[in-house]
Amino acid sequence: MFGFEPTAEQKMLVEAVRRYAENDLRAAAHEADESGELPRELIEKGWELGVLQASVPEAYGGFGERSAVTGALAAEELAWGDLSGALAIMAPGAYALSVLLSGSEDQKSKLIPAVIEGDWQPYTTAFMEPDYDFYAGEMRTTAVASNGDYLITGQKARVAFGDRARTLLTFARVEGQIEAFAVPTDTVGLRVGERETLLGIQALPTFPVTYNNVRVPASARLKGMDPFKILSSFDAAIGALSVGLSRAAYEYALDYAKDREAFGSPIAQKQAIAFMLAEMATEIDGARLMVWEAAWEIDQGKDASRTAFLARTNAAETAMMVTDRAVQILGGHGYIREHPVERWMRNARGLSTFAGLAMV
Amino acid sequence: MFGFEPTAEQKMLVEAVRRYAENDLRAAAHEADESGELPRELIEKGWELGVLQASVPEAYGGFGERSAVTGALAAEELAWGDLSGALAIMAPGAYALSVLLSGSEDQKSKLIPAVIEGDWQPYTTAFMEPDYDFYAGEMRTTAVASNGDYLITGQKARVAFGDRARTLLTFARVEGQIEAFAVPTDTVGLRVGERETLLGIQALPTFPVTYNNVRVPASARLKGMDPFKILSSFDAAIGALSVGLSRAAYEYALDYAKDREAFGSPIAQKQAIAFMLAEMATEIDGARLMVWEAAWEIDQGKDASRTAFLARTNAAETAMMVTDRAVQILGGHGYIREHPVERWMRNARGLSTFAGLAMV
Amino acid sequence: MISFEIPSSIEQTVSMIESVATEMMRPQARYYDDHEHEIPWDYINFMHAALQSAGAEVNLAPTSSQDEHQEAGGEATIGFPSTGYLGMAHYVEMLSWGDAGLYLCTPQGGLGAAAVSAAGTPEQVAKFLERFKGDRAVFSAMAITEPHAGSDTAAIKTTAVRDGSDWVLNGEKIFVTGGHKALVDTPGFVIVWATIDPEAGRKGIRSFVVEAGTPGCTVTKLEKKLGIRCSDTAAIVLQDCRVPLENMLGTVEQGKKTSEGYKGVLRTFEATRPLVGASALGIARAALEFLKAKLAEGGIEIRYGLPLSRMTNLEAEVVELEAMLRSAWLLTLRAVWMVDNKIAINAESSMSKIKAGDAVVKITQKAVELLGPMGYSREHLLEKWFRDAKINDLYEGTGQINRLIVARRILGYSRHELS
Amino acid sequence: MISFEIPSSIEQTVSMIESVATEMMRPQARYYDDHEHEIPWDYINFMHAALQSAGAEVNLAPTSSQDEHQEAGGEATIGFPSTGYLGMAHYVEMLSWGDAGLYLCTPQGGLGAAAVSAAGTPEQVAKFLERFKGDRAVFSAMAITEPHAGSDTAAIKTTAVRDGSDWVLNGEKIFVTGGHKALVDTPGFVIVWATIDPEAGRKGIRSFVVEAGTPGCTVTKLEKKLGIRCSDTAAIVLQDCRVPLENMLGTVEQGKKTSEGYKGVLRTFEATRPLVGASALGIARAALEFLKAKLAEGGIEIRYGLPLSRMTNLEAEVVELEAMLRSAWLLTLRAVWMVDNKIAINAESSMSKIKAGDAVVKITQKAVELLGPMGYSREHLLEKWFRDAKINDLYEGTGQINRLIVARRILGYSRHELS
Repeated sequence: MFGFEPTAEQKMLVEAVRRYAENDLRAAAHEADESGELPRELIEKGWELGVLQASVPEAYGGFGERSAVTGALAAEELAWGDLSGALAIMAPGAYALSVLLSGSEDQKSKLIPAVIEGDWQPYTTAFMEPDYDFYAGEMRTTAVASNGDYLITGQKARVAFGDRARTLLTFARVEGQIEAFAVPTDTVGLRVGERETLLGIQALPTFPVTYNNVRVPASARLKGMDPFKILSSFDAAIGALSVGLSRAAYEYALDYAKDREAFGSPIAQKQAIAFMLAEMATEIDGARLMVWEAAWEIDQGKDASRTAFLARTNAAETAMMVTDRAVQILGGHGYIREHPVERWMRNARGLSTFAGLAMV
Repeated sequence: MFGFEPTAEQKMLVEAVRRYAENDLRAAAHEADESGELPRELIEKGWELGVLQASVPEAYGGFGERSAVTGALAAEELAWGDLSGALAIMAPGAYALSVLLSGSEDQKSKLIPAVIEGDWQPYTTAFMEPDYDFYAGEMRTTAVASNGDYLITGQKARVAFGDRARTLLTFARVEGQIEAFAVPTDTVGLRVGERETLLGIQALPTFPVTYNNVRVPASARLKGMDPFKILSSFDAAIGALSVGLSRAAYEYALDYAKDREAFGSPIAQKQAIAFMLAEMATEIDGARLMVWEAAWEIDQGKDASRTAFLARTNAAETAMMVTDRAVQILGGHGYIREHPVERWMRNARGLSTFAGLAMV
Repeated sequence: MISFEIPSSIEQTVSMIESVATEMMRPQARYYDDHEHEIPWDYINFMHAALQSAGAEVNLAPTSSQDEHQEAGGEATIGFPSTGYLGMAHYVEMLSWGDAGLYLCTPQGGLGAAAVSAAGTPEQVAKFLERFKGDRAVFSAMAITEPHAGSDTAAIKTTAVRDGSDWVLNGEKIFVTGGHKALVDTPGFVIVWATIDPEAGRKGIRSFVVEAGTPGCTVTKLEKKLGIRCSDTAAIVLQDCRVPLENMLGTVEQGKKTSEGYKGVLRTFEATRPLVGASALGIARAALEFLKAKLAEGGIEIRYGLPLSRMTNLEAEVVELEAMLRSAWLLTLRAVWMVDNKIAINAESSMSKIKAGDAVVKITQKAVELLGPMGYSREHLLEKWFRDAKINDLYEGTGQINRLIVARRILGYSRHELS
Repeated sequence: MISFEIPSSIEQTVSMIESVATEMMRPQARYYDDHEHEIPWDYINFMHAALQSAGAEVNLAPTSSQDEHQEAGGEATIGFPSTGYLGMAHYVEMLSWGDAGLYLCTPQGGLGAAAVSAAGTPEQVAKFLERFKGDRAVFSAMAITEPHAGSDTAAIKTTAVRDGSDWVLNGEKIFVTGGHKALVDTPGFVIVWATIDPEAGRKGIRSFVVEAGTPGCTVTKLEKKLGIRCSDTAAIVLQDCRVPLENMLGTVEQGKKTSEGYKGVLRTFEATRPLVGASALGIARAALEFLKAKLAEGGIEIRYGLPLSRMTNLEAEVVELEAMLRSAWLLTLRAVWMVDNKIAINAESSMSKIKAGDAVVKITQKAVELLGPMGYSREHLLEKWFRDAKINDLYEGTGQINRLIVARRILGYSRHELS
């Protein structure tokens, strides 16, 4: 039976995340973006909300079951606070959930607890590549079997915390299929480059990583990888983050428009502004429902790849439309970095290229 | 030096065409669309404006030189009156100007005077094909050399007056190139099908034509065809017609919006309506300038193919946007066939598929 | 709980309706488009019989029994499971996928019955809705718009003056969907909006049941339309048209100068707008499926998951249209779910209508364009769907009116603050 | 006559400017983006020298000599052919193609000088514009916006009170483009809009020349911006700031309560808006060329002429963007052509600004998107153009304000009828 309301438990979690997003993430976002630095304590505090921990069974150190719907609800709130912060907090989840979905019993027992027990640690994934036409299905990074090991060669981009991570879950093509390998960063042939500079998410340190015949044992390869499952979860996560970012910009613009007077009345009383806001609200709600549906399909064990792809595409486009309009509604003030809307617009433009940085 | 104003002579012609478009074409359009019939006298009267005759040198029976700019100016006015009527009046031009541009001296002397001396006659072209992905560069209709003759095989669509034309200027692929052949309709193997029924331009009788090894002598093949020149002129014509159709819908909606009251004032005083109109006006002006530029390049003997393609694409899209909004501005009244806007919207959607029906 | 599972009772009914849509509606669609104002009795009688035999199981318009049933706790009686507005949205979508013009000719009340159900007293419900349960199909309609009023209900000029035990109605109504069927072709009724106090603006507006055969009520014109030609759109003239006092919907108190009567009627829009959206989305889905089928015939399959820079234009377009359709459909389902669950509607109904109207217009227009000469031809139904589609952005509130409503709700503005 | 031929004098100058853009501007663009508020003296001094030596041949701002030259009949004097606003549009476009931030640091007056030229008396023109002809670069600026006023000039709170032979100015201005360069870095001036009669609304507005070094005029803040970081955007406080009576632009009569002074100032917008549009389109062209170049490196060429159903998505997108750019550019050229030919502007200037603002935002946003991870990286200037672009839909009238202006003009409405 259709239902469009989170459970009581989900509502409690959302409430907690929302408080953190408002009081901590949102409060720190401007300074973090300008300085290029997310305070460690900020990330720690977000980590302690336990969103990821609640998605991992006790057997691997967590205290719950994975629910993509719950993950999407939390991701929306985090991104409402700040996208860089959200991605930082969620980075270990992309690592751990990939292992949870694809690893052997042995790999799960070995890899997951290290991530989720204790403090936030820079566990992260290497998924994206720098090319303009990057497509997961035809990744250029390859892994080739060699004497029982694998040799990985290629170039990755947008690797969060690449400078301090000890293990990168590296996605590569092997025998025509996408697979993931847990690669220690001190392996010979792996080189983490200079920190990337990007249009947005400037508080999140991301790095290019070069793999030059990086040799890993066969045990590093996640068994039972279903790339569609992984990609769907990446897509649903980006979708949820897009919705949160959009909602932030929409709410800010709405408040501004009610507050700001011009020609004798609040600008929100002009149809041109009011209709923009009405469309923004409509698109955001539609985008959220699509993300929820994709997450629900994932939780049901269905093949959610088409649904999640459409949800992500639509949500990312919504985010660009909404943030651009938020800047527009603020007028000249939207162009000033004192207001967050210009940052949100920069962050929004990259959403489709952040695949692999988060998972629900 | 840039200039954006027609010459005095052009203005006079435009004035004459505008009067005809308003008093005759516009007045007859609704009835013609409902009955599927354009009165012969209506076409005759438009023909007597002499737009085409003034584009043909005296040597071939006309009294001027071809100017695509002038042609575009006239086409805009005609389409402002009625698109079906405009296409009917311009049909012989697509035939005659193609010959003028591509024929040998002999062909010109033989073919053109028959078209332009005297009354309007159903000379017409067979260019379009019925497939969803029709592309002139890869037409499916072919002509193959055979004992000094050509055998034409294929299927054409949107052949105006196909039932009564005596000669069809038929475009076909021959040796990898597009060429045109003057094909008498009584040639064996040529079959004109049942009149087409279409979403729009319902007053213009168009027909599918099937060619089954239709044998024509080599002399029927136009010498010196430069397909880019022909296609550019087709594109510029559709562009100009699109602008005229757009302007009609824009003006009608503007008048309606100023006249129609709701909630105590004319609906044009609402930003939602007023801004729509402002955008419509802006897009129409931009589209017209692009059409003029393409026509000017044609007149300058430049390769106008890219410019004309962009002009046509943009103008056709503008026409769809503008006519859809005109219906929207009229609200429920826009949906009623008493007002012309629904007809204009139907006509607009087909513009990109009317290539070959008119030329400037 | 968040869930996207279609109740199996709805799924089964949808699948039955799909047969009707495929076998009865699609084959007749072109005929009734070509023969404007001809009445599709075959379809009407078939559907009437089918709906009667299905009983409360399949509702296409909200009726009192429906509402009472809901009040009583929902899916109680086996054999008569109520599927609420959620079911209706699904059925309306499927019927409109078959043909939107024919769907609008489906008996079982329609908007007029919905208004009685929403704003009438139990006695009025009993009196006026009984007729829909008989052997023969009966229609009802809503008469709101006037020649010079458009969406502005405050400007309604039709008057209702009390004279003894009657209301005397005078005025002119246009755009009465199904008005001819309700007043001439069947013994139905039309709900007429009129003012009992021309000075009072929208607060003076009440709705009156005018039954077929009432002297002074005449259908004067049938509009010729762009699309949905199978559905009659009537103009009605009311000249000293007398109806009994009890034909004013609501209680006698509401006949006095309070604004209650008006508010009640407006509330029905919150439930009917998503249903209009559902009808739009049936057309949209038909067009999108046709587009994809024709592309598949040409060997083109959509490769979901590719980045924009690797897709063909057709793929990118189809992906965008599909996302639009899905977003609109989920917004529709959310709105009807709220109605069914008695969750207060804020902007959600109008949101669903905005998005559905946009989606169906964009999808049908794009599909015709992408299919080039083939899309433009009347050999296929696609061009008809292009024409049928546009009504959805115009009736039950234009896109602009619904944007205005959403904007007022999200901004917390009154009609005076944002107009 | 309808013609699209670029005058060769303009073409030659554009080609000179292209060298500057390629060799001087592009290489410095990233540096000044990274070092906000650093002043690009190299560029400024180079351009000042270049413009001085070019004389009237290359104008980047309208000056009185320019106007007089036009009045006298146009291209008369060989060696000093005036290329009017048409030339300016081309030069501004090319400089902005180089870098929009640096372009905004180009000396030779700018908007402040334009206002003097448009609204000043001959004496004022002589007095205030002389400084731009010296050895050193000097700047001028316009101060209109106030913290709580936005586009609403009627709400301007800065006051000008006559006191003997002075006007005394009090108020606060924000978003003064180049204000710091005009008041602090060079001996320039700022044109301050203030009211001489707070009761009179926009009719009380006049503009005043406030020269660098005037006591009571202080730059209080430099904004940190999304883009065009090389151009300073200043906040200015006027505290009992005294300027001589003759610093009010226009004649003394205009200091009285007529609306003439205001109208004159507004008229300059009709000439400056298309120039702002030209700057936008320089950025747009840069982005589109970059996109096409990167695609060409990847082996992708645009096949013009294909139907939509045969194009790749990249082709369809590029075609749409190119058409948008061309439409905007032609609208811009038409507007400046009208100004040069003294044809009354109706809506054409604002139309060009609407379209240019839309085009540059859409083109830069799409280019970044289509180039995926590469487009998003600061390794290339494209992401900077994305940031620079947006200002063009915000300053010199937002897209909304310009739509309002166009709408009023085409509908023949006053500001009271359409607001």
